[in-house]
Amino acid sequence: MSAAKLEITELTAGYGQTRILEGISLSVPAAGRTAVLGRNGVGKSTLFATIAGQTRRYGGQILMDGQDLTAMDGSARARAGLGFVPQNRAIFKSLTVEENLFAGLKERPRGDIEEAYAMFPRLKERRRNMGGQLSGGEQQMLTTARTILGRPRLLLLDEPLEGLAPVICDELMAAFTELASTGRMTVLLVEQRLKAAFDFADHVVILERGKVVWTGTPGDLQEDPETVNRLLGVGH
Amino acid sequence: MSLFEVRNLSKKFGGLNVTNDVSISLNPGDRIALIGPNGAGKTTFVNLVTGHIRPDAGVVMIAGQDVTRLSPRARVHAGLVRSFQVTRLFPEMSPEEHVAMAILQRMGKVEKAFGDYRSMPEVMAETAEILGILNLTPIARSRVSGIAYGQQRLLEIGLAMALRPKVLLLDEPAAGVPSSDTVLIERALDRLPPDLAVLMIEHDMDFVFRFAQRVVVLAAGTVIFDGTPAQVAADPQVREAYLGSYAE
Amino acid sequence: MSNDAKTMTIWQRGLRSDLIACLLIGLIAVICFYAMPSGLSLLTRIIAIMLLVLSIDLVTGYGGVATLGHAALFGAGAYAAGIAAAKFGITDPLLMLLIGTIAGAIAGFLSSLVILRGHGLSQLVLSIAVIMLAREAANKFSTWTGGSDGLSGIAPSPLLGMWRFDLWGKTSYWLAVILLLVVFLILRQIVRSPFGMLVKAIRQDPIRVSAMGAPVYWTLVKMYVISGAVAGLGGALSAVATKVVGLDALSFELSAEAVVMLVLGGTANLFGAMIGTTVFIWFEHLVSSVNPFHWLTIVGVLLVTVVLFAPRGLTGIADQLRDKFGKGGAK
Amino acid sequence: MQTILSIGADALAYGMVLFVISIGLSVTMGLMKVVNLAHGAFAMIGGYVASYVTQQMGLHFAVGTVAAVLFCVVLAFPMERLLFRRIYGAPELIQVLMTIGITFIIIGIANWLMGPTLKTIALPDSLRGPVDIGFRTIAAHKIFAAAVGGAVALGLWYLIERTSFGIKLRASVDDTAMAGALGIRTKIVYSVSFAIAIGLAALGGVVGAQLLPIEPYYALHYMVTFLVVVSVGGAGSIPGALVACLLLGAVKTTGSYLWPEFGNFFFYLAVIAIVSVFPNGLMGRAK
Amino acid sequence: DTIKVGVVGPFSGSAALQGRNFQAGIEAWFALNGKTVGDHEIEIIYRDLPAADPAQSAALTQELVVGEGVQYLAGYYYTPDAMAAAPILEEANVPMVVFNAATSAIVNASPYVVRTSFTTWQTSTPMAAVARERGINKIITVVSDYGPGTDSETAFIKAFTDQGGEIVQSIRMPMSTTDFSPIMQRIKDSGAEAVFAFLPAGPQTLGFMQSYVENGLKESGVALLAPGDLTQESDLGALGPNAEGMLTTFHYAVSHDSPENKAFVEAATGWLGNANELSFPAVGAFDGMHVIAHMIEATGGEQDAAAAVESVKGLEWVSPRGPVSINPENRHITQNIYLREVAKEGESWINKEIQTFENQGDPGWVAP
Ligand SMILES: Nc1ncnc2c1ncn2[C@@H]1O[C@H](COP(=O)(O)OP(=O)(O)OP(=O)(O)O)[C@@H](O)[C@H]1O
Ligand SMILES: Nc1ncnc2c1ncn2[C@@H]1O[C@H](COP(=O)(O)OP(=O)(O)OP(=O)(O)O)[C@@H](O)[C@H]1O
Ligand SMILES: [Mg+2]
Ligand SMILES: [Mg+2]
Repeated sequence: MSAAKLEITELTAGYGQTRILEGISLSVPAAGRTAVLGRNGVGKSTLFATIAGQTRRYGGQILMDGQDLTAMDGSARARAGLGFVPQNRAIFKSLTVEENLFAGLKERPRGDIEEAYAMFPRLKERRRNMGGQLSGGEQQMLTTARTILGRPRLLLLDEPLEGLAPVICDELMAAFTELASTGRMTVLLVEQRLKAAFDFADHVVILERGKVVWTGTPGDLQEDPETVNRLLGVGH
Repeated sequence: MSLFEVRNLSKKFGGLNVTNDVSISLNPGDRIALIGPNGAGKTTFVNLVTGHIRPDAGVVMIAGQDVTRLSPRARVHAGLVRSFQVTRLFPEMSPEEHVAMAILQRMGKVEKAFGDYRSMPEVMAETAEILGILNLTPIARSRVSGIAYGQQRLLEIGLAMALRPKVLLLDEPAAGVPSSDTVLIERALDRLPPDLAVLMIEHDMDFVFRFAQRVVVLAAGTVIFDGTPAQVAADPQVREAYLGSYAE
Repeated sequence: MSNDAKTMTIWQRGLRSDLIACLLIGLIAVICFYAMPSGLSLLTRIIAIMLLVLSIDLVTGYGGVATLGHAALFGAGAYAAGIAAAKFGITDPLLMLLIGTIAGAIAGFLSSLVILRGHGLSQLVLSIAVIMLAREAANKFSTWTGGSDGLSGIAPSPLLGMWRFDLWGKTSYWLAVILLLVVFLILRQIVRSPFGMLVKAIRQDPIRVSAMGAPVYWTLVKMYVISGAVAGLGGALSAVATKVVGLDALSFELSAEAVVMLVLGGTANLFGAMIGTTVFIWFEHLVSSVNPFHWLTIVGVLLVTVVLFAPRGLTGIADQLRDKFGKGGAK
Repeated sequence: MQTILSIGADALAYGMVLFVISIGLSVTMGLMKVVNLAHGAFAMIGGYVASYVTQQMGLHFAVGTVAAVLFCVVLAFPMERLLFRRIYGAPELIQVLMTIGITFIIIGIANWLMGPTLKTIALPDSLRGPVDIGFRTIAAHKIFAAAVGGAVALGLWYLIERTSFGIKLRASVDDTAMAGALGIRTKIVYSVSFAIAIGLAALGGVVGAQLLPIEPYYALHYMVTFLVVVSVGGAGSIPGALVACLLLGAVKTTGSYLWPEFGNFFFYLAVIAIVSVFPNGLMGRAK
Repeated sequence: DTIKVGVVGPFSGSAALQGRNFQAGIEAWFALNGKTVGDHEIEIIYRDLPAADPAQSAALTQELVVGEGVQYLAGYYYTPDAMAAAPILEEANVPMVVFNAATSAIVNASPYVVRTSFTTWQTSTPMAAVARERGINKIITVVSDYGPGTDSETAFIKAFTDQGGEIVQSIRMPMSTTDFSPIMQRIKDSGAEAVFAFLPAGPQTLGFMQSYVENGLKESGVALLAPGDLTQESDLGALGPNAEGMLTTFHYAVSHDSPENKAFVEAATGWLGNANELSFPAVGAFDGMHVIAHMIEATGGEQDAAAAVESVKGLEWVSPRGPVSINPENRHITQNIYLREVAKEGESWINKEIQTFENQGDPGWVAP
């Protein structure tokens, strides 16, 4: 199982009658680490949800390793190797932690959930608890672990650090970097903590009002405080 | 006498000691941060204090009044208000309605069966002011279900402000709010009356260190540290259990 | 202050739109009166049921309480008015209506104490238990209620001493129309008021409401009492107009049908309740007089069609059209 | 003593029959979160098929039962595709509207095709006679129903709690979009679960037909009973439904022996008492 | 000219079969007598009232009178429905012929009510004599807990105790009972020699009969006595062998042996299309049409309810059920009540008449 290449062309999408994405094109090479940044409400989550097949798409194409995803429903995309960790975590509240993890296993044997426990020992302690009873941060760990268990070739992470203690954030970002740099996954990340995003990514995309307005490397961006300020609104 | 005092609060879930003999007290004007590893029991502590969960042992006092046996609602009347870690708003209502309702509640008019809040100038003026502080005026009349998550978080703060509490408990108010907008939250917190005591749970350490005069660290249900931000940052135990590379 | 002037117009605008709605309803009532002079009895019945459906809208549409037992409040009003007339000789129709309203409110209070103990499904079941117990009791106390044979011997005296309740049902009809208008105006006020807003908020998230310090349980109890008064009035109207009260007034079937009418029309805007009731009963009447033998199937098809093509009820269609043609705006 | 044992046996038999008929509803309502008021209508269809096969075609009861279940399962797929799929996740009242509509239609069709009279299912001789259970005799078909109930309870519990299909089902219901995003084929999971629920309804209709006779209004007559037992047990919980059926069966049976004139008073009082103490049902799934 | 007759009955809903029988009775009457009386043509206007619902009944009745201009009202399956319509009659100047509703007091609700069916008192009372003749001393009564059930219980207890019998227990069971085992256990424990039961015609009877047999009561010789509602012909196919030998008293059996009945059954089943669906409401409707026709003739087609009702007081004719007449005092039908036994004839089950109680009035009627 190896990382997949993502190519998006002229993607427009939204909810019901409301258009949010206004023609997005971007491409991520296999094993790439791309951070998608932008202010509140610019459509970062909508972009991920659209790639995962959960919004209404009006036009445009999404290719994963050359395979057109748009004709598939969310479940088929996942089976084709897409992994999605949504911003709202989407824990199965009435399933136990362990069952939540089973649900992410795809066709792998049940014993493999030990991988998740190795990543987050905290989850092992709570494994008989209902998902809905977990603390905010534990839920965040669970949703990430659950998706990674399915061994996606392309992983979409929507604010995976939200609510996590700083020490865990470090470990987690290190793990993501490891997954990408060993060529197992391509990772797209949305993150509010710019430092973490810059440390992780080899490429940055900035959205504004549903459009890509800037692309480049983290290095470029850090050297351009004016752009950072204008597009990401840091440091007023 | 402190404004708000928790003594020897304890709670178990099954075999798990989520809150273990915790005592904390707040004076008027305090700005305190409660931090700690995930699952340390911070949210549970708030739930115990606000009465959403019953403690196994311990006492909660507000302004000298023992509220341990009171309903969540009665505690709000005693001056204790909270926000939620995961936003809990009314999806079909607008930000304006949210804030107006909180104001009406504070004024004791929320059960009036006649009239319309929009014809009450004092309510409208205060609503407009609060929404203004939070930059929510442009979307004052949209349905909450369609506004971005960050704005919902701001509205959570707005609701708390409208209730004019004596003690305010904020559970991760900045989670999901981009750094650009944390400023708005800080601005809103700055505008709170100076004699109000605030206890905030937060994992964003930049924010914590800018905000707090005092930091309490909770781990596995127990208070392991209580001191100034500088002391916390220097404490090796806290660094290992919680701060990680941040302390560098 | 200009702010003042602006808010006054908001309030006035609300009242004005209500009055326009009332005029419209009144106009429709006049048209119906001349268009179907023979159907006045049916129209009166529609209005009585409409009051029941409106009252369900208050607790279900606005308050989010799941109930399949609301006919208990309607039946309480009907039996109270009927018993007052048949057993105590209180035959003044307005007095009977008042008695029915009070009885409905009391029944609303009592049943809310039971029903509000549950949530969702269990609430539904509690409400069913309430209606079943009420019916069982009415059947048991047949010396008062006439049991399954129905309570007859209700002879209301002329309205205000002037208008007899005659064969053509004109008196009942106009009485019903006036009651409906009055109830509608009052309810519009209530649902727009802070109290109404609070009830809507409770439906969406009761825990949040209590965290704001507002009462959840007692607010709903109050709404139930108001709702009970409206349903009780409907029941009493039915007793006055038809002069008989049967156990069906206390049935699960009536409760369920009324809920179906509400959902058909659309919840939480009062118009849905009125439109749903009219359409359902009128449709049922139409189909069953064209084909009394297979109308149930056709009504079933209607319900399924509505869910498939207008999932927010008939009033939802209007909203959808408005959305489509982009007059969206606030709300 | 004799009497107590005897009532106990009746209560057990009655409770188990209730269980067999309503357990399918517990699956749709508790697991799939669809308030399916048409459940009884499917039970009735099962009953009609079995009646037709055993009476008109003169085949064995076993054939009739299998035919009934198969017929309903086959019917379930298109119905799920065309109708029920539209109401997954819809507000409960919308589901009520749709499923009552479906019930009306099925009743109309049953009335038209099968006529308004009662239909019976021919039992094999082995199920017909009374069986001596020591202190009294009891109808063989009741014992059979109880046995079927036990088997169904076990099988279903295993399926839902222990197999990966069960986990997938519960995950899909909890959050369909997320389950899809994890690669679960939610549509298929839903269709299959729905078909299982409908198959169980048909089985219940056939097995319970001796107590709840098959006629066109079956679906409406027993709608309330089904709803009540499922909710009292805690929708979606197999052991809960079992306990609720046995408990309510006992209340009803004892009530109608000791104080029949109070009718359903005790039954509904018990319902209120239980639900007040356990607002999620006896063994409801945590929310 | 055309004379309109409004018929209110359950044409859909769980009692739809009874509504169909109303229709079958009417159609049979037309088939045998034509649709005209003199030069007046009769037109029937049906209104569906699926369940007991007095408010709806009043609305439908009013609409029939005012909107459709009917000169006669007929039908009414349930008592409250008839009661709700009765207050309208005088003002509307319309007579009402009740085809079924069986509570004694209905005729008192208006002087314009005539009834061609039966009352529960009328069909239940003779059973007491039957029981006494068979040497039964101790009886337990078991009835459905609603109006007709309690009527039946009171009627039987009165007659049976008057004749020296003893009632050991009286049980009223809820309408919604489905499991009758506990009731049967009660019967067993009571030590009664026989059970007198009343259940409305319909699905419940099946479970009741089955429990009766399965709990060994039939075997142990505890006789089951009931008015004929329990064994209406359309249910007999399902009740089958369980009911064999059971005794019921009733005003009509489809198997009644007379030329009038043969003609009636043939016409009615011809319309129904299925001989198994014919049941007692059809004969109430058939005779109701006879009464209405007579009224039309007597008034010359004029709308005069008083004259119409007056004209049928004391009217005698031979109905498919046997000789009948209208009691001038209470406008209720006087008729034979038959003791019948459930028996198999050829392939089908019938109620076989074995004894006749002639010219029975309504013992439950009390002058207002
Ligand atoms: N379910 C929805 N229905 C309608 N509109 C929505 C929905 N979800 C989001 N939106 C709207 O889409 C826009 C983009 O939202 P999105 O969640 O993609 O932003 P984001 O960039 O992820 O913001 P954040 O940083 O707050 O997560 C916002 O204006 C929001 O109001
Ligand atoms: N109802 C419950 N039943 C069992 N365990 C629970 C329950 N609620 C919370 N817990 C457990 O208690 C622990 C403390 O949870 P709490 O939500 O208080 O943590 P927290 O400190 O707020 O963490 P975070 O920073 O991740 O939000 C967690 O391990 C959680 O799994
Ligand atoms: Mg987002
Ligand atoms: Mg927390």
